[in-house]
Formats: sequence, C-alpha cells, structure tokens
Amino acid sequence: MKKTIALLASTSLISVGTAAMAADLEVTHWWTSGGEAAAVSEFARMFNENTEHTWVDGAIAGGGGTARPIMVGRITGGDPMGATQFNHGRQAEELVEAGLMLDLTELAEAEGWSDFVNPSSLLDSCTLDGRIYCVPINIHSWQWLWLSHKAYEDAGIPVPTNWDEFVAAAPALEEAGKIPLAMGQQPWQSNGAFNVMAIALAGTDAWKAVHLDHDAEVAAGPDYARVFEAAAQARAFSARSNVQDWNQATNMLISGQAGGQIMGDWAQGEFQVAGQVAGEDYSCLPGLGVNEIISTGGDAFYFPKVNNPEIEAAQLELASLMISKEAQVAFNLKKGSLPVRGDIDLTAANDCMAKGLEILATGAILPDTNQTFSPDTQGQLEDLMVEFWNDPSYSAEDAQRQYADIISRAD
Amino acid sequence: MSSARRVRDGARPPIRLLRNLSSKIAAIPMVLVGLGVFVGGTLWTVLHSFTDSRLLPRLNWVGLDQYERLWSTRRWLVSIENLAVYGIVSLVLTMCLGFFLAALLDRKIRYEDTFRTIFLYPFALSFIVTGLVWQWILNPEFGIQAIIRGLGFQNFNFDPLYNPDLVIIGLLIAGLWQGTGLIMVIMLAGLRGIDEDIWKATRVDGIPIWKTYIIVIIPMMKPVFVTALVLVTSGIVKLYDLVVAMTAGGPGIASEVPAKYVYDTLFTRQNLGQGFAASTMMLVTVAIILIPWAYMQFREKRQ
Amino acid sequence: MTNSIEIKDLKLSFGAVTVLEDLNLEVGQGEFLVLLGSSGCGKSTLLNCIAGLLDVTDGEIHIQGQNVTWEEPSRRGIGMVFQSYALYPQMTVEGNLTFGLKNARVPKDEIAKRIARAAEVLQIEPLLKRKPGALSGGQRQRVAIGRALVRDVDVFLFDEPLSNLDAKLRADLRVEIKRLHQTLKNTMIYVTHDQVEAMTLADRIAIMRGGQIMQLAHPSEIYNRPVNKYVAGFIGSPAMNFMEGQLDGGAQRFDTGRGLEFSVQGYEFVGPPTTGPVWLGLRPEHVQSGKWAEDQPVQMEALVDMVEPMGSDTQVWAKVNGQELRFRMDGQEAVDIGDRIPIGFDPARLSLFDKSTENRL
Amino acid sequence: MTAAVTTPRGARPKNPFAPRNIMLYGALIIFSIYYLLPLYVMLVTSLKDMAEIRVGNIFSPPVEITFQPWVKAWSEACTGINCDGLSRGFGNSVRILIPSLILSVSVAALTGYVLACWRFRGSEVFFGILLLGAFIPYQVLLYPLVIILREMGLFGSLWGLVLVHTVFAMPINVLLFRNYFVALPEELFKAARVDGAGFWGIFFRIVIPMSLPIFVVSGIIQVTGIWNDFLFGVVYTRPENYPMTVQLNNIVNSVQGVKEYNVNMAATMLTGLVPLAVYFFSGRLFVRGIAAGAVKG
Repeated sequence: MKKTIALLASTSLISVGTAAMAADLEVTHWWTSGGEAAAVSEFARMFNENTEHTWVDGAIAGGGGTARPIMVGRITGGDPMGATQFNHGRQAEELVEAGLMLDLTELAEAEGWSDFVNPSSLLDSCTLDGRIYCVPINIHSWQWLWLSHKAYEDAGIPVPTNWDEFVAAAPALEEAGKIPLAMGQQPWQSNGAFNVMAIALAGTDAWKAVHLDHDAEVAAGPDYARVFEAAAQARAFSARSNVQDWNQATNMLISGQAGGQIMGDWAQGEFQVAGQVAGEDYSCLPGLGVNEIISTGGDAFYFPKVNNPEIEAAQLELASLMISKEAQVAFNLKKGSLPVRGDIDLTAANDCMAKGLEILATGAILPDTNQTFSPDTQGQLEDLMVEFWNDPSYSAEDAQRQYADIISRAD
Repeated sequence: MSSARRVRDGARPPIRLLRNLSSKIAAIPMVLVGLGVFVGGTLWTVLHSFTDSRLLPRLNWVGLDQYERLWSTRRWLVSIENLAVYGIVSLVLTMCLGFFLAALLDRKIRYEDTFRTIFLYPFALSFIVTGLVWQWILNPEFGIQAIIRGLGFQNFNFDPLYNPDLVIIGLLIAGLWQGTGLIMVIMLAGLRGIDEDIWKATRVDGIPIWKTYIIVIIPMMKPVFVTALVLVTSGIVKLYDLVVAMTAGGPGIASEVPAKYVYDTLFTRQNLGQGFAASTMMLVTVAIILIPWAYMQFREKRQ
Repeated sequence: MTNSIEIKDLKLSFGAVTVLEDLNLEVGQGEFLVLLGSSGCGKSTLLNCIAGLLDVTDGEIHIQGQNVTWEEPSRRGIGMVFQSYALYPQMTVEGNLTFGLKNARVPKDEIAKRIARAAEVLQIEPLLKRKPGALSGGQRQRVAIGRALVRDVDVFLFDEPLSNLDAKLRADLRVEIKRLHQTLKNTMIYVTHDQVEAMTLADRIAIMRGGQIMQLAHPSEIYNRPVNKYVAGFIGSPAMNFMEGQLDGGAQRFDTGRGLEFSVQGYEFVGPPTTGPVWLGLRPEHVQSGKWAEDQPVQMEALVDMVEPMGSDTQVWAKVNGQELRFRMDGQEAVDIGDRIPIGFDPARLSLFDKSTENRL
Repeated sequence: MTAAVTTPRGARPKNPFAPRNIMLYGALIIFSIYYLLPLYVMLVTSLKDMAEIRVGNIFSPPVEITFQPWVKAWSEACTGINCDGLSRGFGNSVRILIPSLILSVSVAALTGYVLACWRFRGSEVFFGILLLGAFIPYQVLLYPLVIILREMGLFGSLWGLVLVHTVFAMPINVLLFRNYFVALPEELFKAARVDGAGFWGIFFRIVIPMSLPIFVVSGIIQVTGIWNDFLFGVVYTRPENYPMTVQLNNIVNSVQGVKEYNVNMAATMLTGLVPLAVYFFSGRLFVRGIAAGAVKG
C-alpha cells in the first residue's frame, strides 16, 4: 500500500491532498453466483477497509454475455465505471486501442508485476505496445470433470478416475435413474465442454494447430473426428439434463442427481458453498483424467479513463490491491480459482486447487480460447456447439464439417 | 399576377416558414426524432453494415462480405424461419383469438368487466415476467407434464421448451397469453362502434350470429383490423425479450430469432458490422411488407 | 359608405384541385347574403376563406374597408356560427361565450355587459351555468349564435347553422335569426343548402356551383328569372318542369316535336328572340287547372298519372301529349289517377334556356 | 308450465342453461383459466417455502403460507454483494417512470396535435417516418442512441433514459393521439380560431380538456412500457439508477445454489404490481379510450 501512495505522490500529477480524498469507485462485474459473490466481497471488504475509498458494487447478473455489452456501452457512451471485469483475452482489445483504458504501466513497473505474475502470458494479454492496461486477477481452467460421489454410491459403482471409466459407468448410472452428465444449456457451456474434450482426446498438438494456427485441415481431420464422436456420446449422456445455468447443473451433482459435469474450476466454489469436501463428497479430474493440462483463462480488471484525478487515484489503489498477496489469497480461496502470483503459498488450498497448482507449476498450460479466438469466432463456435449438443439428429460428421469451416475463417 | 401584388394595408406579408410558427416549434421533437434517430440511426446502421467494424464502429469498407456471411450462417437462417413461423401463426391466432374473445364479451354477458380484466391483465406484465412464468409452468419436471403424469397418464408428453420441434409452440402459448388482451380490447372497441341497427337487420333477415360476424361485421371493422395489425406486426418484428426470458434461444438454436442474433452479434460477439448487416436485413424485410401496404393506403386516399 | 365585404379575384386551390376561381363578391352594409348551393359547390369554402380559416391562393378579401387577406380569423371583426354548433364541451355556456373575449383581453365588466345583453336577446339566461351537453339542439345553436353576438362585430358568418335541427326547430330559429338581423342590422353571410332558408332570410342570394357564383340577386329575381337552367332547377319546390324542344323565334312558338306545341307569346326575352333547340321551364305552381285554366293564354289537357295530396294543396304528376308535367292543384279539388283535366299557364312566367349554353334566353 | 309453452303469451321464458349460454360462458371460463393460471401459479408459489415446492406440484395451494419469499424478494435477495432485494430498484423505477411518463405523453400529445390540426408541408412525411420507426427493432438503434446521448452529454444520466423512453414511445403514442385528435370535430378548432385562440390556446383550453380518454390510454401504455423496460434501463443508466426490472433480472438470474422459485415468483409479482394496479383501476377508461382513439383509421 505504501508503495502505491509513494508512487502516486511521485507522479506529481496528484497532490498528497487529493490522494487522501475519498472516492466512490463503481466496479462492474458479472459475479453473482454464491461462490462468486463471496469471492468478490473479499475485494470489496479489503478496499473499503484498507483505503479511504468506497467500493460501489455494480454486479450485472446473467453472465458475461449479458454484462459485457452493458459495460462496453457505458465505456463507449462516455459514462465509464471505475473498474470493470473482462475475461483474459481479447474482449477489451479495441477499447484499449481506442485509448479508453487507463495505462497501468507505471504502477506495474513500480510494484514489479512482471516478477511475480505466473504464468507470464497473463500479463501479455494485458499488454498492448508494451503498455499494461489491466490487472489479472485469477486463473481459471476449464479442463475439469467433476464427479458426484453420492451419485455413484447410489448406483453402487466406484467413482471413475478418467473419461473412459466415466463413459463405461454411464449405463449403470442411467439404470439407477441418474443423469450421467449434467450440462447447462447455455452456448458457452456447450462450447467449453467440447473444447475440454478436444484437449483431452485430440491431444495438445492437434488443439494447438486448430487454435493457434487456425488450421482447418486438422479441424477436419481424424483427431477431431474422435472428439466429435465422443461429444456425440456425451450428448446422449446429458439428454435429460434440462437446466440452463451451470451452477444448476453443478447443483445436480451436489444433490447426487447427476454423475459428472465438465466445467471449469469455478464449479468448486459451489461445492464449497454447499459445504462439500473435495475428495470425500466430490472429486475432480483435470484434463478429464486423460491429459493433465490446464488452460489459463480467467478474469482481469480494466480501469477506464475518467479524467478525474481523485477517481484515478482510487483506480490505481484498487489495481494495486487486487494483485496484492493478501487479496489474491482471500479472493481465490473463495472463488475456487488459482492466484496469478507465483510467489504465494496456498496452504489453505483444497485437493482440487492443489492439483491445479501442481499442474500450473509443471507448466502444462495452454492459453484459453478467449485468448486464441476473437469473440466473434467464439460466438460462431458457440452457435454450432449449442445446436450440436441439443439436437440428437445433428451428426458428428456434419458438425465437424461446420467446425472446420468456422476455423478456416477464424480470427 | 401574384408577383406584382400591391402592398396591402393592415396585413402582414406571409413568410412561409414563419406561418403557424408555434406549430412548427411544436413539431421540432418529431422532426428531430424522425430524422435524427429513426432515419439517421438507420442510415448509420446501414452504412456500417458495409464495414468490418468489430467492437467499435469504423469505416473500413468490405462491400457485401457481411451479407454473404450472414446468409451462410445457419443460426440466421433458423432465426428467419422461426420468425416467419412465429410471426404468421401468432398474427393469425392473435387476431382470431382477440376477435373471438371480443365477440364473446360483446354478447351482452354478465360480469363483462371481470372477464375483460382477466383477459387484459397479462398485457400489464413484461415479456421477462411472462417468459419466466410460462417457462416454469411448461417445465416438464414440475409443470403441466408432471401434473398430468401424476394423474396417471404416464405417457403424457408436453415439454415444448425442451423439444426443438415444439419450442415455437411454447413461445406462442406465452406470447398469445400476453398479447391477445390488447387486441381483444381494440376489437371490442370496434364492435361497440358497429351500429345496433345492423344487428337488428341481420336478426330480421334470419342470418345466424356467426355468419353475421364473418360476412357483415368483420368487413365493417377494417380500420380496427389495420390498427391491430400494425400493433401486432411491430411487436412480432421486435420479438426478443420473450425468447431470452423463456428459452434463451434453445434448445440448441431452435428458438433463435433475428432480433436476438442482432443483439448477440452486436454486443456479445463484438462484431458490429455483422450485427448491422443483420439489422439491415430485418429493416429490409419490414420495408418489403410495409411499403406496398403504405402505397396502397396512399392510393386509396388519393381516390 | 363602402361595402361591408369585398372579395376580389379570389382563388383557392389545393394542389392541382381548384376549389374557387376568380370569385368576386360585394356585400353591402347590413345586408343579409345567403350562399346557396348543393354540397361541394364551394359555398362553405368561400365562407371559411372570408373567416380566414382557409388561406387563399390568390386574390383579396376586404372586411369593413380593411384588407384582411392575411389576417388572423379573430382579428377580422367577424363572428361565426357553425353547423355542429362547435361549443366547447368542457366549458359552461358562460365559458363558451366569454372564451373569445378573454382571449381578446376585454375588460371584465365589459364582458359581463355583453353576456347579459346576448343572453337577453337570445333568452339563454337560465342556461349560463350549464354545460353544452345538458342543452337541447335548439338551445345549443342559440348559444352558438350568442358566441358570435358577444364579439360585437360587424359581420356574422353562418355555416349551415340549422341543418342539424329538426324541421320545427329549424323553422323557429329561422325566424329568430331573421328577427336578430332586423334588430342588429349587421352584415350577415349565411351558407345553406336549404332554399327555404335562403328565400326567407336573404336580401340577396348567391347561387353557387363548382366554385363559381351562378347568380347573385334578390330572391324573387332568382325565383322568377333564373339566369340558367341549373339555377332554375335548383330553386323552387317541387322542382321546375323542363321540356326539351324547338323554339321558333319569329313565330314565338315552342314545339317538343312529340305532339305538344304552343305559343310563348308574352315571354320576356333577355335579348332578341332566337330560333333553335331550347329547354323550356315551367314551375308547377304556375300551372292552373280546372276552371282556373280557362283564362290562361295557353291551355291543354293533362292525363293524371299520380297524385300526392298534401292537405293545403295536391301535387299532380301528369302527362300532356307524352310530356311529363308536374303541377299543383288546390287541396280541396277532387282528382284521381286516370282523370283528364284541363290545365293552362301564362307564357310570361315561363323560363327559356338555350339548349347548349343553358343560359336564359 | 306446459300451457306457457303451447300458447306463447307474455314474457318469453328465460332459460339460463340454454345451450347458447352454456357455450358462451363455458368458452369464457375456459379462456379465463388460461389467462389466470400463471397468476395463480405465481401467487401460490410465492407463498410456499422451498421444501414444499420441491415435493408438491405447482398448482396445489400452499399447505403452510409463508410471506418469507416476499420479504426476501423485497429486501434481502442478493445481486453480487448487494443484498437489498427489489427495494433498491423500486425508488429508481418511480424516479424513472414519472419524468418519462410526463415527457413522453406530452411530446406525443403535442406531436399528434400538430399532425392532426396544424399540418404543414411535409408533416405527413414525418408522420410516416415515425410510423416506420415503430417497426425498427430496438436493437438496431441501441448503438446510434449511445452515440447520440454521448454527444449530448446525457449518457448514463436519468435524463438520458427519460429521453430514450420518449423517443421509443413516440410512434405508437403519436398515432393514438393523432387519430383521436383528427376525430374531434373540426368546427371546434374553427370556432376557437375565430375566438382568437392560437396554437397553444386551442391545445390547452380546447383539446386537452376533451381528451381524457386518450391520455388515459397513452398513459397506461407508457406506464406499462416504462415500468417493464429492462433493455434501456440497463444500457442507458448506471447501476445506482437501475430500475426494478434490472433488479428482478439480477435476482432471477443470480442463482445461489438452488433456484429459489418462491422468491423469484414473489419478485416477479412485486415488479408487476404497479402496472397491474394501473390496469385494475383504470381498465374501464382504457377500453373507452381505445374505443375513442385507436379504432378509427
């Protein structure tokens, strides 16, 4: 904290007097589920306690798809909030290019962010022309298969330890009246689950070829054909899962109605809120238990330019606070995500988080799809996937053809 | 003759622009909204549909690329088809049901006020609320399907919101529930405007009531139907909230509609160019329907 | 003294449609002028132009010596009474009467004075606090006249003021308007399609058709010497009989060419008598029958087709040598279908119109 | 009795159970069920606790009535870290509703008055443009309006939102007012002009006092539209001004653990209360106004 104030004073733009002025800082985000809200309250609490400023919460429910347009509208409409969430990646790219975001480079250099942010690719996503415009908050990885111990106990079979076992156990679950695979019906969930299966089943190289080089031939090739077959199979497992939201799906695991769910590590927050213990009530298989690798998506905070020195001071203080050790620990424990700092020891981490940290340490990481594709391409993939997952008559071959077509035009 | 006008005593010279100045001042909001928002906004949108604008609008021309992509996008095609089906069915049913209810209420019944309020109140509720409630009632796990199965009909199947083939029916049930009340009131108002003597005449002539409605009354209510038609059609084109609240476009993309494609593309997908191309197509569709109609109206007036 | 109203070369068109063209009209001080014509003839339009409710395309309008062509209606010194009364429904009768005066910022005591006078003249004192909705049609029209009255103006404009009333009320109010004119001696312009109103009220009648004045003259002149066939047919009830035929100007004889032929000697020609095809007009009330036919210059026999007894008189539809003819008989005379009765008339009362121009010969 | 049948005399016997009546009222009752069902479901669900909802069916009345969901929806439900339910949005909705209602109805009435009584060259063209505006999907204009409001410096303010409501209310409301005013007797305007009333005098003294029914119709449509609006509220204002519907959306979509259907339903009903009340109390005027204004072409 001291460092920040020293920095602010040294920039000479802001006198000590104004730095002490209290500002209301409006923070917009789309964290509204139980675990998420608990996590973001940590930021709010620390900001209110440790600074003279006030956190004005601007939560917008309905997920990023609902919230982002509103945020972008506010920023381009000339009524920016104090700080706003975006995902790691390219969602705010043009806003930064248009010069609408506050440059955090001085703060980052003063605090030495590049020394402790791990993996460093997160900071790269925040960087444009050598300047830093956002604070990475957490790392979320998609590649988890969550399993309900209760469901498998009810069916009288052991909890699977990888995807193949999961597939094999599915009929038994069906017989016991359980839904083998819980899936929310929102497009981003369909697309995310497919992507997880792609990394696990097609392998890292094929995935990279498609995502980084946008290689349509690989996308149309045999490796991906396997993924589509598997997805078609998974589609049958999830046929009776009639929920919209991901946490409703997770809730089916908690109540033992469903066996498994392919979902990111944020699902862990729901298990925690429900008082469940990793390893006892539920277990988690990174990379579907096949290919232990995680992608490093997650959230970052951007600070729109406001032309008000008081608010700017508060913005910098919040940026500094969000990446501080204490805040990182407090936030990520509640959120179920991994901290962006390599220099903290999460002793309080539970089983699943520990697994994630291990994999992170080994460097078996991939970028998130939000970093590899534009929102536009992501959207097209989501349209394809949500249709594929929900329409049993949509054949794997047709879907793959469409997929390759989108990849060939991807940006 | 008029150019050589003599100067007239006691009269001020007419300046075209200043005549009825107050009325022209009062028309300023209309002019601003009409030109500034509707025409200006539309032109701006059409213009940018020929660009590759992503998150922020920019004038980087790409010709018809956005339109080519639009018409090769499956979701757009599904959306158009859905809107056409929903639109036609909803238009027909809203008009028929609205008229039917109005005719029932017009039969000099008891408790007319009560029934009318019952049919009209859903109009007071937003599509968001409508969508939520019907989503719940149609939920197969505890809604109508569950109740009827609970009564012993184990094979009863009614889960429109989870069946891609039936989802439009689900939307229709909710949409009609919300929208027919207003049309009913308009029709009722129209029926009340019909001369009592017409009824007396048809009674003397021995024409059955239903036939009177179809042959005599409906043709007399043409202006009423036009008003109702404008209201219903303008609502259909904008169909968005209901879908979002009820199905979010699902299952899969089975209940996607054009307005939702526009919104998603513009804002979530951050592809303004594509979104503007889609909105331009919506406008073109509206224009194709409206312009011949407007032209006919205009010609009728002339004669 | 100048004329009360002068209209010079008035023209009014809406786009390509010309409603009034080159219209000239002068109305004297205190004159009661009736604009008469069937609907669409432009009479109401002309009145609206005079009132300033329609902007003219060309020409001038002078009221009391002032050029008011571009003047606001309220500043032309006119009062106007409308067919539908046009009372402001949410104001009391008093409110209706005072609205214009308040707009003109007339002092309060002056307003009170004028209201009292108008109320007295029109006998509407008991109605002052009522709303128009609570009044009968006749009362409403009285209030409407009162509204024009309180304006204390020189010119009154009436736009078919009695058309919405039933026959009896119409007759009563007609008399009242006439009495009002005699009392006030204002200039009045009165639009109507009812010829009885026109004949009874007018000092002069202007018969209009197609945006033009056909004839502007004293009622008896219009009745007796209509300038053309249209005016002749328009005025008079039942309408004038018209016979198509040939006029021999030298012998002053008329021949239908279908077996009816008679002399028109005694007819006052406008110009020198001509020969050629004509319309001959004969008013039904100018045909005498029975014993009264005997001393008429022209006599013939009619075969009765149909009879309409009206009490005071009887209208008879008859045929004279194949020519349809309507005439009136005394109500007490016995007449039946199929009767043959002698009839006769005086050629001095005929009207002759040129077949092609339809103008009076 | 039989005598009355054989020789028709006196009053015709009335039979309340004639087939015609049974069909008539039968149809009315069946439709009433369709229209009332959702309201009923909302009501009973909002009065149940979650345990009962899970086991029972949605149509059964509550075994034990609880008002807890209503309390929660009003003052406790959470969005993000704010847990003050709908109460926060209610005040905002009122603050948005009143100026929007006044402005949008006044502008529409005035414009309708110009179009009906003071036509000028081109006024019909503008009317046509306005009518076409009714068919433009809101999404098309969202972005241009962001730019317009930004240039006016109104983006994010309450007045910006008021303006947006006014703009989008114009097409339909102007149509209503224009049609109503056109049907007023033309001679009244002429009389008023002879009486020296000008544009505003006629509007305020003659037209407005005669137009209660159409003001009611327009008012009701506007109250409903503005109160139920979600899209404009969320796009054009900042969170401290969010209307109740945004809060409703937040509560309904903020799933914390299990979906609390009872709270959702209570919240839904609370949000709909204001327009519902307006309808119940002025429904009769509404029908009359529609009859007077909307029906004539």
